[in-house]
Amino acid sequence: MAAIDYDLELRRAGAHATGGWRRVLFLAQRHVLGAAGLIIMTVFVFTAIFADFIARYDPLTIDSARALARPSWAHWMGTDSFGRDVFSRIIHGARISLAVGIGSTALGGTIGVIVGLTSGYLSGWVDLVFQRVSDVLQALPLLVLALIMTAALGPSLPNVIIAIAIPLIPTVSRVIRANTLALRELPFVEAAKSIGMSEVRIALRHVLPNTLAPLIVLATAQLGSTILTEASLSFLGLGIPEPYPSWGRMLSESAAEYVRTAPWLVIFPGIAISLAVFGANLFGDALRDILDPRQRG
Amino acid sequence: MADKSDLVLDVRNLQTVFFTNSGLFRAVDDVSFTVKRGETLAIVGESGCGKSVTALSLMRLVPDPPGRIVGGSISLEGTDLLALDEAEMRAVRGNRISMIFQEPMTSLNPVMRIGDQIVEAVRLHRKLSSKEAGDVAVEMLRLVRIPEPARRAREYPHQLSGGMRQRAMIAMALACRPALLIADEPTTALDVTIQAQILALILDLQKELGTGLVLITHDLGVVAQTAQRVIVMYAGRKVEEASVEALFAAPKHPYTRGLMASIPVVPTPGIAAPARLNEIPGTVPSLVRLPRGCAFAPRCKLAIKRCEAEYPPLADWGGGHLAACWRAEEVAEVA
Amino acid sequence: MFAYLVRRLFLMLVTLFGISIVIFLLLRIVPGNIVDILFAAAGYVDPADKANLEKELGIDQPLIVQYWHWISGFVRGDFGYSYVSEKPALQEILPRIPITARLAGLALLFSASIGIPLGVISAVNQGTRLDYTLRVISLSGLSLPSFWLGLLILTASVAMFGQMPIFNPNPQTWLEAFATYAVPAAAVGFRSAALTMRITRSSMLEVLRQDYIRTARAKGASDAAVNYRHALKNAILPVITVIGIEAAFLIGGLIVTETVFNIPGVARFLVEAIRWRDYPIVQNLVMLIAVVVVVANFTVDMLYAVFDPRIRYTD
Amino acid sequence: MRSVWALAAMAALSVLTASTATLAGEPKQGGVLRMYHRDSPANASILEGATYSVNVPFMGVFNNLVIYDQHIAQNSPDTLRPELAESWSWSGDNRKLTFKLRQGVKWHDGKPFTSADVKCSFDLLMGKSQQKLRQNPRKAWYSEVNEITTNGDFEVSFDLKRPQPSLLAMLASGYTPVYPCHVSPADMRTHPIGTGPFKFVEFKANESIKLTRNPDYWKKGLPHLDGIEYTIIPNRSTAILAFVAGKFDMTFPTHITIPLLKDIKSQAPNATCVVEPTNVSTNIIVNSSSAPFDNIDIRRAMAMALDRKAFVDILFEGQADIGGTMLPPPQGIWGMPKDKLETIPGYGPNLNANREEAKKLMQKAGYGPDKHLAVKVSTRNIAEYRDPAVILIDQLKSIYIDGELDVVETANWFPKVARKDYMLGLNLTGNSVDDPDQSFYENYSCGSERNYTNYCNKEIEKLFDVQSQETDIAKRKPLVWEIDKKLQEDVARPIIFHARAGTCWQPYVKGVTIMSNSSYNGFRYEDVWLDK
Repeated sequence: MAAIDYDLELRRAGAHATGGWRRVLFLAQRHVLGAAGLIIMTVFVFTAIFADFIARYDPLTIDSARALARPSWAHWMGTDSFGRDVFSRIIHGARISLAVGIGSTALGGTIGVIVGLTSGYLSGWVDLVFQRVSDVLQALPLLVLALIMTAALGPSLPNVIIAIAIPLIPTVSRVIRANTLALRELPFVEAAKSIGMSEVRIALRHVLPNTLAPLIVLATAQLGSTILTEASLSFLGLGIPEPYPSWGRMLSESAAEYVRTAPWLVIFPGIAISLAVFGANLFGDALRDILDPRQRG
Repeated sequence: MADKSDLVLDVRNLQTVFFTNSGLFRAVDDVSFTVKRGETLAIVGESGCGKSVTALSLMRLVPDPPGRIVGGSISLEGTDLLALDEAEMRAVRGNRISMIFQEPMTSLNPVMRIGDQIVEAVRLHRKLSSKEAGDVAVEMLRLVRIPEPARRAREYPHQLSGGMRQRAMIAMALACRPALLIADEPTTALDVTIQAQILALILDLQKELGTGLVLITHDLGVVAQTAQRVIVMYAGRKVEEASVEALFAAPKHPYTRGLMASIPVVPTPGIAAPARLNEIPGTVPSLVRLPRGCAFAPRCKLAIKRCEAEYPPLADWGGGHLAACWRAEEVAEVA
Repeated sequence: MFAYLVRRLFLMLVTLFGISIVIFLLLRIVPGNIVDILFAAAGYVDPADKANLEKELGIDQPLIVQYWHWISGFVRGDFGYSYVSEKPALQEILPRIPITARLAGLALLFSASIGIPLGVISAVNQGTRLDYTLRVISLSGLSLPSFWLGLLILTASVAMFGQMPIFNPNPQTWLEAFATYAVPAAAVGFRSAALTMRITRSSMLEVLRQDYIRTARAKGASDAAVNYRHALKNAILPVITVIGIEAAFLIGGLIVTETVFNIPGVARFLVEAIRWRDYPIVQNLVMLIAVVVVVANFTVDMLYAVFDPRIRYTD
Repeated sequence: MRSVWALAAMAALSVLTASTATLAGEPKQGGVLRMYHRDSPANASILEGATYSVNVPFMGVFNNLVIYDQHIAQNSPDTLRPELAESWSWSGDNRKLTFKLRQGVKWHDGKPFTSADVKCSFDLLMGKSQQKLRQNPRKAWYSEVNEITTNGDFEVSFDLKRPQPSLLAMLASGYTPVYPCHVSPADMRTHPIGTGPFKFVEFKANESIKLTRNPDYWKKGLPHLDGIEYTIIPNRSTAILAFVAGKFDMTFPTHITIPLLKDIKSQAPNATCVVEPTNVSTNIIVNSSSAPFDNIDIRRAMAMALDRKAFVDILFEGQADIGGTMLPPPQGIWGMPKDKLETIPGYGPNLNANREEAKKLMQKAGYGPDKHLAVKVSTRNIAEYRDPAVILIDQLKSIYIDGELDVVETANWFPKVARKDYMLGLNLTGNSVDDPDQSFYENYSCGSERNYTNYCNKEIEKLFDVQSQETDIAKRKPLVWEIDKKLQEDVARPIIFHARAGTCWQPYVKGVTIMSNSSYNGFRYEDVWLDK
């Protein structure tokens, strides 16, 4: 029998990292991809928050003398046809993407949780109605729904957030409902009921916290796709209006015309979107592995 | 000791560990035992004592990572299983050594017909046409006393009751007439009425086929009914080994004594005693931070200073009755 | 079984009814109608002309009347006339369906034929470098905006071959037909292939932990036999569900891809119709899509029964 | 009756000489011209359309009474040519315009063309006929026409309320085809029947438009092409890629922006590209009926703050024109000369001085560095509208105005403008013919439907009528300049620039001329041919 390096094997299993930083460090090593995702997300959030300090130019200022400048030391990612600094626009664009991503995920998530909890907890006709409504929402293609919603509401940041959030609701509420249904039968809920806790209190104190893990997993998974949906809407001309530097808008049809004469206009925003979504997805995956033991692989 | 050629299984100093994020987990620690042709060896202990890992170690099915067999030898019909490569081991598994699992509900592939699952087991080790193998499968189902075996063979697991499924599992395990059958709590998940039938079936077939049997259970009643010899495991170690009669007559380890405490009378073989294990005060110690001395000492009424300082060696207390306790001789008296 | 089918059918009808209400109302909430657009194109608004036109098209009637008029027609298969082209809506919609259907079918095929094997490979090699590589590729598939990818593909193909795969409505050869659809299908399919791969992987990992896998190993089955004969067959179920759901989501990807590759399918047509407020087209098309989605979901449930002998609908 | 038969005959001759002159080599017969189309027109009826998306593909289906010479880039009264009319003449008091019609012309469905068809068409346009156009955007063109009378099958007269020499210009526009009496306006929307060189085959919305050669075309030997096929590609980058990849013989006319021209030149160096003014002006519509732009000082300040050159530099790399309402020379016939233009506030060369003055005006109105004026700039959700609006907002920053872009969907744009639910709007005005009557009456006369700002100045209106009746071009021009200058000074609808755009075609495409002062009139394509 080959000699076994117990220390090595144990380190690999994470036995040395039982708490605090060492545990975090270990998890980062264990989930290299997730750690990379977290770093990307952190950079992304950091960029969004400190955009004003990071950006080297005002993202909205037009300068005809500098239109369509190639990437250079002065303009790291070149300038667009208005002479606006692409790097600064991407930095500020992080804000919009983050606002849309977090805003619509939070909005859709919150409503989804309320609907899911109510639906799963009350069951009966409330459940039936909610179920049918979410059937309806899910049978409509997400982008079509968002398209009509933005057309109805008009293109602005809050409206885009709402338009993207609505199709999220059934997705979230289904998960929460399923979890609620399962949790309702569990002994601790029965126990709470037997000592006369009110239904609402049980739902909020006992059921909700226990659905948190799948909710977080779902939310991070959705974060990326909301950013992509916003980009698609902007591409189709219905997202955040000019002059705000939304990444999707930067990539929209008119920018795409410059794909060969000024490829930096197309490449950098595309990379920004892909990277942010990629980061969110990597992080979401790792989070799922850590938080959702059933899925742990 | 019996004639060497009579030995089906000879396990020596088996050590299986798990590398976990809370540390090294010695699931099986220096365990040795033998099984003779046609003999039934029972391994008993509370859950988590390492008996199931022992069984999986015999099959070399300990999931790696995190588990690993790190020491000892497992000799099956004279072949050291631990020295085989994976392909050679596959040729042995299901062929010379088979296993029945605890959960008949989940241990059969839900999307394969019963017959096909047995056919697969047969054809992995015997050069038979699928038709011939199909005949063997039906034959095996008949052997395990499943009515209308030909029809049942075409059914899916969910169409069978729990007892039927366990019979099918047994049919599958015995399809290649293995030298050794490991049954890991084969009746735990079944209705009480079915338990006895399944147990009887296993014993019948064992007799018929001359198979060695390792029966893993926590049910001393089952042990009394079926086994010739018993191993008691605690915290990954073998703490006592004896013939069934000797053990029940006079246990030499306080843990065994504790296990028996719930049983009102010492049962005689052949009489069903549906007794369950009694709760022993305290909990099974963490296998990661085992005390230096006897692992049972914290729960033991007979514990003395020495128990905590020094691990008691397995000593022969007469007639092959092994026990690891400093006060083995006093155990029987302390009721 | 029969009772179950009746119940399912009833629920499907309820869902479709709900969709019809939602789409009908949404369209009326959207400000502006076809008449506004026509006048926008003409650069002026004449209130009298506008009122006449609205009357002619029947959009001056009470909502309930309009709804009844539409839905009763839809049920009878009478889709009315497109406001824009003034041709029968059905005649506008039908010829575009096969185009999108082919594109979607090819994308799904692409997604399944690449996503499932890679997912299995990734799962059985869990934790290895190969697994990591495949996961990164699959995640990037979920991260790249499909219109961006399409644009880059188009640009690259013009730059490298001086050619571009632009839609050819009347392909002469089989190869031409394939070329017409393959590239855009790949651009859409990349995302769903990535999704399929992820689901396959996690489903496989889940299945590989099951007791019956251990049983199969205990029989002496090889890794390949365990992975493919035992695990994959069980793991495929959630994958089917996801492919079924993805078929509905595919529409979104198709809209942008049909735009980038200029494919005259229903997806882009739908967006144009929304832009024109062409109610007969939008309403009927959305309903048709909804019917497809609902039927697809139903089919997936039925497929479950085929693939999983445990499931027999008796509810 | 002052006869112009001779003139008409000369003109007819010059058509021949002009076309032979422009077409190098012997035209080859056959081939299908493949073009892409920038969007899907609402329908195929030119009389109901108001965008060249309809004109370009369907002009070839029809003929006019008269038409601008298709091979002289600058449309002018001198380039009018007979078409379905063999000749025309004005009565002595210039109040009756009589056309002698061509005989033996057949509609695509075989029915003969007669004067009744002409009367039908113009009665339809004037709203006098039984059948109605669903939309009639150019009704105002015929406001001075009393009635149309026929004299036999081949003579038709326009009876005017007052002299209007510009009527001929409007009749020569691509927007003024003659429709058949026997086809309903509804059918003309879906399946147009004309007398032109190409027959309509099919129009699949968002997909394609197909025309085929009219073998019985009354001009013998024409058209050269077997047909024209338009593939509709709304996405400009896809369309250009396809052109570069050789999928199309020609781009959609005047669809290539100046920055993209470089791209095409580098990718397809053999392609012929022509840049011409489109006679589409980008302007600002100002809501002067409510605060803050009811204040003339603020209106003036805004007009003075405009850096027109910056717009032109950014959007056109310098290649666009600055002028008043009328397209500036040399391509424009009626535009003000440069020295006159620069006397208008805001057009002067010294931008800083202008802006200083604008700031003073703003301060007078109560705004300053500490008190900015918040303004919404509404515009349509189309790049051609959005992009200048973004620049406008940036420029207004310099005079204490904080602009916010309000992007409006096409469907909501005109209702919004009509409701006066805007402060500033960025707007594009296309002039289908380079003619003062068309431009002034349509955009600035009281009560005109396209006078979005409801600018109404009775004095100027009188001047409109004066210039309109002037038959001598040399005398008419200064009148037009004076009106134009006044309109700019009133900040009625400040003109920012006149756009230019490019058209490209493969080297083997022959006989295409892009008009230099209109983008609505040059698509008959009867003598376009493919040299391959």
